[in-house]
Amino acid sequence: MTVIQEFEKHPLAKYLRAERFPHIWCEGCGDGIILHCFVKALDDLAVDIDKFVVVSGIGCIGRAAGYVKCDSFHTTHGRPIALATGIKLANPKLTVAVLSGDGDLFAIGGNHFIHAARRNVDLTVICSNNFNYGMTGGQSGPTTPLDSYTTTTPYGNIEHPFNLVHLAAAAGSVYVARWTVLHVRRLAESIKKALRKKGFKFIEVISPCPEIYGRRNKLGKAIDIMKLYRQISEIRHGYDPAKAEITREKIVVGEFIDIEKPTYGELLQKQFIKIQQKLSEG
Amino acid sequence: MTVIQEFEKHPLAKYLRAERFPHIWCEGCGDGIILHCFVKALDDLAVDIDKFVVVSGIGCIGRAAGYVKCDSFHTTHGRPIALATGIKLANPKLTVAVLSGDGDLFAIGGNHFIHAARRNVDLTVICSNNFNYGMTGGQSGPTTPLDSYTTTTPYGNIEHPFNLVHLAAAAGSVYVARWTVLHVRRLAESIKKALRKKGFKFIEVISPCPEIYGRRNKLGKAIDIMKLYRQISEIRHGYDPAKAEITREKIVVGEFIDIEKPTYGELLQKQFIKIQQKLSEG
Amino acid sequence: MSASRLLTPVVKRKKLADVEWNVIEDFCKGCSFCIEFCPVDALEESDRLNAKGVHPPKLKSEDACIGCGLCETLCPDFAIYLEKKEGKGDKE
Amino acid sequence: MSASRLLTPVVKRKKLADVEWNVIEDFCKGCSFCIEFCPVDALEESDRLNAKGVHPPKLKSEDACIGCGLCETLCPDFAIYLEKKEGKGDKE
Amino acid sequence: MVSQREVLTGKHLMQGDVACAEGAIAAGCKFFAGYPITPATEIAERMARRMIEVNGMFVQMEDELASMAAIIGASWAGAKAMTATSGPGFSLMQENIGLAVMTETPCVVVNVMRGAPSTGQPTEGAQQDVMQSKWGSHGDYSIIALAPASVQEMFDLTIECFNLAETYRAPTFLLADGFTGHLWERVVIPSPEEIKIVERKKPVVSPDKYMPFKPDEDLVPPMACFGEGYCVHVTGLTHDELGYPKTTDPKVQHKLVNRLCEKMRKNANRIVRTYESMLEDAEVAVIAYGIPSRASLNAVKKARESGIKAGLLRLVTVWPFPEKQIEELATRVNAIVVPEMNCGQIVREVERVAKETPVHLLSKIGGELHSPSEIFEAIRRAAGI
Amino acid sequence: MVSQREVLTGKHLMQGDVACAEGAIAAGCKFFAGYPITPATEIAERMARRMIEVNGMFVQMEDELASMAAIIGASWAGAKAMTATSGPGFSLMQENIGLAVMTETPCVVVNVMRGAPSTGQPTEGAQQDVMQSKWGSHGDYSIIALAPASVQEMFDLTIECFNLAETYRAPTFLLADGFTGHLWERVVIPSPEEIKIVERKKPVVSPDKYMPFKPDEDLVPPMACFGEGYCVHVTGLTHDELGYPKTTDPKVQHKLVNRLCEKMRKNANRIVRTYESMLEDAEVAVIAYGIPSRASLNAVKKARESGIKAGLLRLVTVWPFPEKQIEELATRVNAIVVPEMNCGQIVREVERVAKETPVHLLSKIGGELHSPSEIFEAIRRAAGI
Amino acid sequence: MRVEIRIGGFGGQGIIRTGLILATASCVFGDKNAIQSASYGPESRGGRCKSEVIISDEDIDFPKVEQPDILVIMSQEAYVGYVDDLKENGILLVDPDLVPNQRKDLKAKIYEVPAAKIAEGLGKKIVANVVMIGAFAAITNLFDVGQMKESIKRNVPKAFLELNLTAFEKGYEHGKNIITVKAS
Amino acid sequence: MRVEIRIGGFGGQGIIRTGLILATASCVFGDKNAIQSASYGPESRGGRCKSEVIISDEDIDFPKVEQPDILVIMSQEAYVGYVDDLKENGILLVDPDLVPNQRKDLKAKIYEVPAAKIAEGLGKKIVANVVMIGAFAAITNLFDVGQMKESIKRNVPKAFLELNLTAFEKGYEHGKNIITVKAS
Ligand SMILES: Cc1ncc(C[n+]2csc(CCOP(=O)(O)OP(=O)(O)O)c2C)c(N)n1
Ligand SMILES: Cc1ncc(C[n+]2csc(CCOP(=O)(O)OP(=O)(O)O)c2C)c(N)n1
Ligand code: SF4
Ligand code: SF4
Ligand code: SF4
Ligand code: SF4
Ligand code: SF4
Ligand code: SF4
Ligand SMILES: [Mg+2]
Ligand SMILES: [Mg+2]
Repeated sequence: MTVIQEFEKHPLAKYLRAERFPHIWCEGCGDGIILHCFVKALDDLAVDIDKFVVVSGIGCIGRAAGYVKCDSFHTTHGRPIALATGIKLANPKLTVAVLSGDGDLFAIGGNHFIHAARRNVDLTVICSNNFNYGMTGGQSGPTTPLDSYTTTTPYGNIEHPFNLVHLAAAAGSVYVARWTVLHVRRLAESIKKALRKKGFKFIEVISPCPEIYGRRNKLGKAIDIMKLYRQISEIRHGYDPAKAEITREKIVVGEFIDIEKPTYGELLQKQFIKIQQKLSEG
Repeated sequence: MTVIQEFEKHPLAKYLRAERFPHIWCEGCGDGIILHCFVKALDDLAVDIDKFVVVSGIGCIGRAAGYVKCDSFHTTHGRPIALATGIKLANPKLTVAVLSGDGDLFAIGGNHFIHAARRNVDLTVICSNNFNYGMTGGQSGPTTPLDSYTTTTPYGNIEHPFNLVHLAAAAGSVYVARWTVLHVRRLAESIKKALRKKGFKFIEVISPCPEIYGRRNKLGKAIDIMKLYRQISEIRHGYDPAKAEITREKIVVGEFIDIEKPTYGELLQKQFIKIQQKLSEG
Repeated sequence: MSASRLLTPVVKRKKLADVEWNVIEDFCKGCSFCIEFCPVDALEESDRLNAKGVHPPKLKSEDACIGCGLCETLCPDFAIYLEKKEGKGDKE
Repeated sequence: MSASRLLTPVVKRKKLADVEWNVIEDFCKGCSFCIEFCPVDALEESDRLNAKGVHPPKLKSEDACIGCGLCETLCPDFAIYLEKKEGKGDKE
Repeated sequence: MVSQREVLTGKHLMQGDVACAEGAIAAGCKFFAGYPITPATEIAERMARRMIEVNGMFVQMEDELASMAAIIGASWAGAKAMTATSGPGFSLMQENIGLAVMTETPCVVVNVMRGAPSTGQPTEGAQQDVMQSKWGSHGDYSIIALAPASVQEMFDLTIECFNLAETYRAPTFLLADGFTGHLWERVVIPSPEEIKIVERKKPVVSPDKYMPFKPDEDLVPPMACFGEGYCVHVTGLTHDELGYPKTTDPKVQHKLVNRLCEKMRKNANRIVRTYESMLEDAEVAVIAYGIPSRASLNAVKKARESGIKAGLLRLVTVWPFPEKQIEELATRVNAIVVPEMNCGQIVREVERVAKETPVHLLSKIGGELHSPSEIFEAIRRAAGI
Repeated sequence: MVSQREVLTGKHLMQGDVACAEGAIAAGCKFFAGYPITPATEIAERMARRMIEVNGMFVQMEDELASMAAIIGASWAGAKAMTATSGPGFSLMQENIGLAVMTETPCVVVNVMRGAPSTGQPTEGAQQDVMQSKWGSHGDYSIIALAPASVQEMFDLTIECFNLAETYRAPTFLLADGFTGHLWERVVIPSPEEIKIVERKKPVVSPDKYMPFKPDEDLVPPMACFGEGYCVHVTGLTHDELGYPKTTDPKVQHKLVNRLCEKMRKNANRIVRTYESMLEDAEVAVIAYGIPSRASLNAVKKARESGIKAGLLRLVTVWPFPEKQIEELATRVNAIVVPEMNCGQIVREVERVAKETPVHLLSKIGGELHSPSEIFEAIRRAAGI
Repeated sequence: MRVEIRIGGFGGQGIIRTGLILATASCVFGDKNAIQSASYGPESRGGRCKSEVIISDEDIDFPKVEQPDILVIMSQEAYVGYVDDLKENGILLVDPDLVPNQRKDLKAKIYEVPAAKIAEGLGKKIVANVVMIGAFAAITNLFDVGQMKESIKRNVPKAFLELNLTAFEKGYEHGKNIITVKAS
Repeated sequence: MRVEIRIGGFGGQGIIRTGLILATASCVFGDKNAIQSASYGPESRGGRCKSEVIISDEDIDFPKVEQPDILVIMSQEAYVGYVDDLKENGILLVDPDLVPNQRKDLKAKIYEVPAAKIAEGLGKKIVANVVMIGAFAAITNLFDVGQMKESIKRNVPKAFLELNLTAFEKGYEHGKNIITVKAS
């Protein structure tokens, strides 16, 4: 039995392009867990995989699109949300999820994020936040904590990071949550909830990049980072996202926003019916 | 006496490129008032105009950079803040203000806005929010209210607008205020305060575009829009920006955020001193 | 909500500064903000049709303006300015 | 804060499901998440060195695993999976 | 009923931009994403009004990067998709144009060219982005570009753009100019049955056998769209025929990129369209595209009247460049005149293939059109008279 | 003290990207804005470490659009400024490259080219963005581009890029490739006094007489920077010599844009640098630039050994294109071979000016370098042997 | 036969619509070819504004007006800007109230149409352009009046159709009067 | 004289640093020219990794290794991938513990250096590459030992300098032993 044949016995392998495994991610990289929770959510929901699309950008986590066994698009860096918007609006029958990194979604892609959230396009966006650009070898990014070391902050970072959940809420997301990759069950549940809900949903996942960010900031091995998560995470559902901090001492996780607001698609549908009526009358 | 000579007797004419007046803005356009309050603030503060730079993007208000008599840059559409960041960081002795429109700063330029706010670069950003793209003839934009009519929302707008002050706060601005152009004195004071403060400061100015947005949405003439502002504005200093609404019935104005946070320049300076010390030691 | 809540309150009719009120007629585009929002209602449309085809404002009477400066700042077209009257004391 | 607060609490040592625990040894990169976070401490490093040069986990004893599934989901490399044991009733 | 709304059969006085929008709708366009910009805005504005009427989708995006990304997404979701812009926006689209090329995504990009570089002259027409449309994105690639010379052609060629995009799975450009975009002129719209529409080639094998980037004989792979059960992976990375990234194998890159270029070269004779007037015995040839073609025709007639054997080769297709036609023409004429509303772009391509035959550029920028007499003068000079 | 830190005089084994960063610092670069991208990231990383040491400014921006905008701003604030990227980022910079051209902003953009189009082959070197560097932004314009062939030249030519950018007030490109960028090789850095540095030309008139866009004889206007009391207005719109927008007057556009293009043409003989080897009596000429120059030299030597009269023209300057040199060369040789790590870009320019002389492209993509023997074979074939 | 027409005024007078009405009449309701192009700066609404119409029996190869055969002028600024371009002995229609200063030496057939005043008489200054169109129709005889009315119908909002048709009639009348006067 | 060297292994073994140490020794501390280039995929850290060094007395015009004169192999995968490229009768240095399966038919001078084991003996697996460098120096005689040590100094972190120098010595010794054995 080849290792791939062995893998095909994994209950989630049917959602994955088995022939492309093992994946490229490093030992203890959180991206594998995110992918795992994601396909687990698909499995639990028994989604119609033929009508499901995964879009991602460029970055380590960006490779996820190439692992999920459904229609998928690995876009240019920063553009997954804009492209996903096109997919969703052109064919509303498709369920579209975006999996990408903190750099892809919030550095180069920040504008598309806030605008899709504002429009309340029906997308589920999952961000692997590893506090740096893993793929290009560990530069700082918009979530890198102050004073952290990266290859472009060799003396410590002087840029204040975004609070992604606050930004997402301010831009208009109807569902905003944060987990660490240690919270596998809650994360999977959160993804399920997001996939079932209509509108622009955002889940931030704090994810270790032991190989690069962890090493440079002396966080120990992957397992040490996971233990740190265990130690400093605090679940606070419904917390004001403005106050949901990520510091060396505390990571506030939970569901922060869960509201109802008409989606772009719904408002359009209403308008469409009105116009079609008018046209058929006149 | 030519009209330009006459204009030169205007106490603020010395801050303006008189030969380029009268300006291009329509009758009753709020942009003239914003420019007026802006140069009034410069005058009140007696700024060193040789060390003062105005940057703007493309749009009606974008022309402001060409009217102020100081070093000024009329950038490509959407890029004033990125360009201003370069100016300010390359020569910290300059005071840099950005004047631009809702489309320029928040549609195409949205990413630069949130990132400069995050970095807390020392810039004063003033947005003329006229709820549409005036320069190109009145298309919808990221602040266009739901159901409004524009040339690209002929059946009414279905996109939720941004709450700019909320977004600015979430991205990290240290000073966030909103005024209408009717609040000339408060606006001028607000601009003065922002110019004196360090860090990324943001002032949203609700401004009539009677010629295009006003006409298409049957808001009456410019004066009617001004009267509406008088009627529905509510000053609420310190209000939670998340709740500072703009509706047909109410415009919440005031200073919402005024906090202290080390700027990019300050943190850099600290780091610089540390490194220089190390270098001169070893 | 009244204008006085929005704008710096002025003591009605009390002269604030001894100034001369000027209009650059050919800059005026006729929005009438100055006329509408003058706290002492000192302005009205003049008869003159300027180059832009509108009637610029004028003082209702020489004494009407109390020099609050609001119309100057509110004018989107920089068409109004006040000049300190030289050598004259406070009128009050 | 303990793992049990973060993760779905499991009743200590109580068999949750009757499953077979499997590891795809050559997928394992040796992060040891499974070993560390197993709520009943059922796993340990095996002696075998796999293709990646690491020691994949193994069950400490055949009976150790209570089938909670946590290690399966936590494994970043899809190296672990549980299989329902066919035809067998609940062991309890 | 639907077709009536989709095709406004009849005689109209229409603005160029509007005719373009109507052409798109007639071609079956069901998705438009855009961002306003003079002088292309009217296309978006028309689409905003019309798409909903024909059960299509209009969305105004936050910028041109997003617009281009959105139409790529829409195209993979199965819709014929278009965006429209002018120079500054076209520059911003370049990265994703490369993505469309690499992922072989059929889509139409309209560039209503205005005075440039940079913000330039927003309200003046120009032809300054012709080379950019071939070379603007990084890397080697090929696209198709057509240049309309009338409002009627804003309609006709937009349809042709869609047909070519769908046939060859490539971003296809309508290189219009601000003058034509804002021009009002008569447009005659045929009935729906008379309009030739091409739909994209679909896979004929079952999903498990389908290789999304394996080409047929014509070098174009059949295209399965999202939601059709083919489980396609699409990436801008260098990929094999299955669509999977293979970024360090030179052979994979070689095969893929050469095919992307060859696709147009091999099919050039089917893609390229030119019009010839009075070229049979011509000694001086004018080679023109877009709006200067009109004054050129007039000038050529004038030249004939004054006894100069002049003729006109009008390029409807600018890219792929009609090399063969011009190479052949160059061997027959004594001189070539190329009027362009730029500082000399297509003239370089003409020079390249015309070899020894003297080529005279007649450059014009700033917003004015070439007048027939200017072109006539150039013909006269070229004829050595 | 400062100069020691700014110029690392001595012999080093250095990576190409690092040498580029050190060249920039030696040239007086005081501002770097960038965004990471393989294979150019190491330039940013070096700058992050080094700028603060030399009292310069490093900032990592949110993307490449912002990076390009920031260096334009920094340049107007008085700093020598640079950014570095690869293809995808270069595409994103195009709009603001146009702005730099239009506003005549001296600045240096390094493109460490990788396999393309689109995301392509991030870790493989290529020369696929050569035409893009001339045509990537909308409109007619001209820039300067140099192609290094060694790590030493990554250092030397970066300095030259700065000098040219400051002399001609134009964005200037270092067109490096991923192979050279990641190559480690010996670099000898001279002492500061031996490095020729050019500073931008300043106005010699008082602020009230100064016209920021009125050129001197050399077509380059003196540049007053922000904060110097000259009260300059800068716009990407078509502008007069005072810098004020004049967007509907064809004459203003004509004068401005033609000067922007002419600036490089007129000064070409001072800008263009080529190296010739064994060309005096050559019958076959190899024309190469960048890294293939090295194998070409080897191949030409081999050819000579085997009795073929071959020679090498190496283009250090790619843009402005060394037309005169090549035109002249073409009249002397029987055939030209152009090895490029793309599908054929500069070869088109060579064809254009070489007229009847046969030109043979030797294309190579995917990441491998041309081997000397491949080029030798091409020479042999071209020589008809 | 190719006729080149230029209409000049300022933004807000309906200059471009005027051009469109003429062009529609000839090429949609008539069987001539027609073209309308307009020019305006990016910077202003309310500035100088120009519409050019070419009407021709043949294909219109060159789509720009080089020397208008007919010039319609509705502002002083437009007068100054365009009057020199008029073909020798071309037709000039001008609103004398809007163009107080006219040149004496002009070689042209000049027709003064107080369109603005007539329109004000109808209660809506804004229809001055249609008054001018009426006069144009009467003076030039280039159009079939029925086609012209169809064109107006297509180009103005329904609510204002009556008003516009009246304006057209008034202008037409005025035009007829002038030629009669001139002819006599 | 031009010598082409390829070093192959997997990420994390210090393959690239090995190349850099060789190149630095020759071109910074020696007076030869040298070039180092490496190749790695975008996707993996820990995958196959290759460093190529060219050392020459003359200018190095062609900067790529076409057929290595010397091959240093530190993993089975690299062995399989590169062994065929070795010039006939070239030198192969190989860690036999990391490359359990070697071909029998190879036409090369093969030197087995158990670098990993020697390094483990020193307490740090990570210095296996420097052990290999030591052996390399002894076997090839391409470098001056003093220059080599200077190069190591420049290329390793200060804290580990001693360890690395010891590793070098151990490797050098081992190398000398092999050649003596081979020679005898
Ligand atoms: C336009 C462009 N700029 C830069 C890059 C290089 N790049 C690839 S991935 C990446 C950052 C990825 O960071 P993130 O999104 O956080 O993903 P991670 O690798 O950390 O999972 C960058 C800068 C690119 N591919 N395209
Ligand atoms: C890249 C690019 N896209 C589009 C445009 C066209 N454009 C110019 S101004 C503008 C919108 C301006 O809106 P806003 O910033 O709100 O300013 P306003 O005119 O309303 O004051 C647009 C879309 C452009 N100049 N460049
Ligand atoms: S570099 Fe970091 S984020 Fe990327 S795969 Fe490795 S551990 Fe994960
Ligand atoms: S279009 Fe609107 S925003 Fe622009 S100048 Fe006129 S009124 Fe002001
Ligand atoms: S506010 Fe200014 S523009 Fe408006 S009416 Fe008064 S003077 Fe005229
Ligand atoms: S300054 Fe103006 S607003 Fe104030 S009182 Fe005088 S006229 Fe009125
Ligand atoms: S969690 Fe997976 S990869 Fe990690 S040690 Fe366990 S089996 Fe191996
Ligand atoms: S399933 Fe895994 S985590 Fe759960 S008890 Fe068994 S071994 Fe432990
Ligand atoms: Mg990341
Ligand atoms: Mg606006």
